Amino acid sequence: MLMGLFNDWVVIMLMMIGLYIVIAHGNLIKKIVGLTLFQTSVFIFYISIANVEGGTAPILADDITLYSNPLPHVLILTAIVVGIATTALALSLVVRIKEAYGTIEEEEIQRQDNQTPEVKKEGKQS
Amino acid sequence: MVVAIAIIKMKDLFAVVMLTGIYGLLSASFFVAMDAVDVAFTEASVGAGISTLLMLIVISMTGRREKTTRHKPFPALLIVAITGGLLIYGTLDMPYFGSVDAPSHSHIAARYINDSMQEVGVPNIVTSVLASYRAFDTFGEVIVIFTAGIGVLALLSVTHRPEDNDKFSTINDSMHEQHLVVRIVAKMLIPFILLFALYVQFHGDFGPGGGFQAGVIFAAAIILYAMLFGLNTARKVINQTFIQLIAATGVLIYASVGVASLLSGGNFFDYNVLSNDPIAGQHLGILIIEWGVGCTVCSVIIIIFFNFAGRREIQQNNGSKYDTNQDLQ
Amino acid sequence: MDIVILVSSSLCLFIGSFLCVSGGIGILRFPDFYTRMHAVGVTDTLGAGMILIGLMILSPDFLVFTKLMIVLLLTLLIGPTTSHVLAKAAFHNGLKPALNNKPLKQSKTKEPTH
Amino acid sequence: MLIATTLAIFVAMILAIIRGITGPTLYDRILAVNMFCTKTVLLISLLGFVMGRPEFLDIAIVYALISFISVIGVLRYSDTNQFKHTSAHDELPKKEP
Repeated sequence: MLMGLFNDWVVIMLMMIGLYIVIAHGNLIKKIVGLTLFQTSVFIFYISIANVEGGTAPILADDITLYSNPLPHVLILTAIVVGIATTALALSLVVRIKEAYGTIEEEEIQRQDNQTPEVKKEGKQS
Repeated sequence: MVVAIAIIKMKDLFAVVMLTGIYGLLSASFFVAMDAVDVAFTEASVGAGISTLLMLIVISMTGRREKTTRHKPFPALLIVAITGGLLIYGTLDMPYFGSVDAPSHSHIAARYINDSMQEVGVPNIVTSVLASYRAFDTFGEVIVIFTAGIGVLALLSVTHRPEDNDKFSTINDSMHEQHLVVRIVAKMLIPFILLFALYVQFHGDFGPGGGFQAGVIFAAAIILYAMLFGLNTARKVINQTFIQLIAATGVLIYASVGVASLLSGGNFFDYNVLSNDPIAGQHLGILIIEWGVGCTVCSVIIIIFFNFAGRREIQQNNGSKYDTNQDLQ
Repeated sequence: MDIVILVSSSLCLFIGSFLCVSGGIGILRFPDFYTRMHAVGVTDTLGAGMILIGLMILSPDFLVFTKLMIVLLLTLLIGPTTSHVLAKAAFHNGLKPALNNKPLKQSKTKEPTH
Repeated sequence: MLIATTLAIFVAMILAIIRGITGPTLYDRILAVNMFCTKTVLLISLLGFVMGRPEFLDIAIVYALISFISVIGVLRYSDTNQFKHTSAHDELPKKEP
């Protein structure tokens, strides 16, 4: 019982840590790190679903009959590369925000937005 | 998993990024222990290397210190606790870890494992599922990556002024006088890395590997070159427009395989009709598709890196307007 | 013959793991950056080499042997290089080694600009 | 013996993580990451032997390469840091509350 669900619980813990970072921290880069944590916890969840007791890697060989489930592997494989691409996009947005506002703290950006009536485009997208 | 908790506490972003690197390595070893060889391969090259690098570049542009947040963390903690509790309640119904008869193993995976050798003829099941059974999905992913590359290009692309070139190169020269040992070692390593990337690309049918991983490794080699020999030297070797062309070509190669199979009478991405022998057709289709994926991933990552690094150099050359702001605060 | 292979590989693995653990203790216990780097740089290279040689002796076929050889060569090439670069960068940015007559805090004090 | 070596590497990894978290200077952290990379390479090669699938060795090669690239990258982008003049190298831990 305890060992059987231990993996899921660790995943949930990681996921909640990521969520907490995203909610409670004002720094945009920190938020992106939190998102990455969240993402990785989902990866770990999928991979631990795919694991089969006593199975081996899903590369066919003659004398092995029990393999792990290859389908989650495929999904996560592509998700990782897509994840890095979207993270890069988010980071480039952060760079533009820094150039437009001079800061990457959420509160200061909002304060500047309230002071100046014209809303900058980069701020909106974040 | 302690690393994750430490990440919250750290105010210094640099330390956070280093810990992210460790975390990436750790999760990759977890993937190896869970038999997910291909995933570990990708995570190795992406999570530990490239993403850490990109975050570092951004941090060197934006500043390292995180301000203390003033609002109370209790509402956030409450929300997180409630969500976590609900999720843990949900896991009580989950099948136990590693059990053979879990629902996820009983649906379609058995067919992939048992029949893919006859239908596709590729020992690595992950590759056959990725490139043949679910080729349409993968096509979507490739387009997402391509779009992200375009987005980065639109947000960060720098108009390259020729008169700045000399200034850049002198800076680079003076900086790299000191790094003689690294440069020599890198000169020995880079051809090997490129060769290894090609090996991964073509060996993906039989072992772990494939287009995604090979693209990332290839791009990593070029990033290493750009870091050690200066961005402009690397730009001379690999032209920016050329790279953009390659990225588009990769997607086009992928799509054209689908169209070719459509034209020769099969379904979209049905490789059986590409050749007289279905197995040979599958091999051909997977090979070409992996090429397309590799081209796109590699060039998109190079584009991302070049734009980030180029933007950073411009910022440094323009004087430290933002830095002084940062220091005053 | 089998017993010779087993014993020799076990010996290599044992030496390697001992070195790894001692390197880990070293990185934790030594007072300042340079001594830590010494501990890690030396034990990592030698320990990794020993473990890989031990695995090589065990390796079943030629392909595995070659791959292990590549890993070994890379480790031997990369480990010292990174140590060198790290030490150089740390020294250039003004991180002073803690000398024995000074307290530990000395290594963390602020450096003037340069 | 393989299992024992794996355990020893685990211990070394944990020690490296502790140094990476507590490490007073930036370079200590980089050093910890570097050591962690080496240990991961060894761990993966060992796991390949323990599980009897030598395919894992490819991943070990990738790790060895990537560790080099990431360490060089870290140094490249922290060396010429714009915050150098505000003593970027010294990060006295800002008293945790």
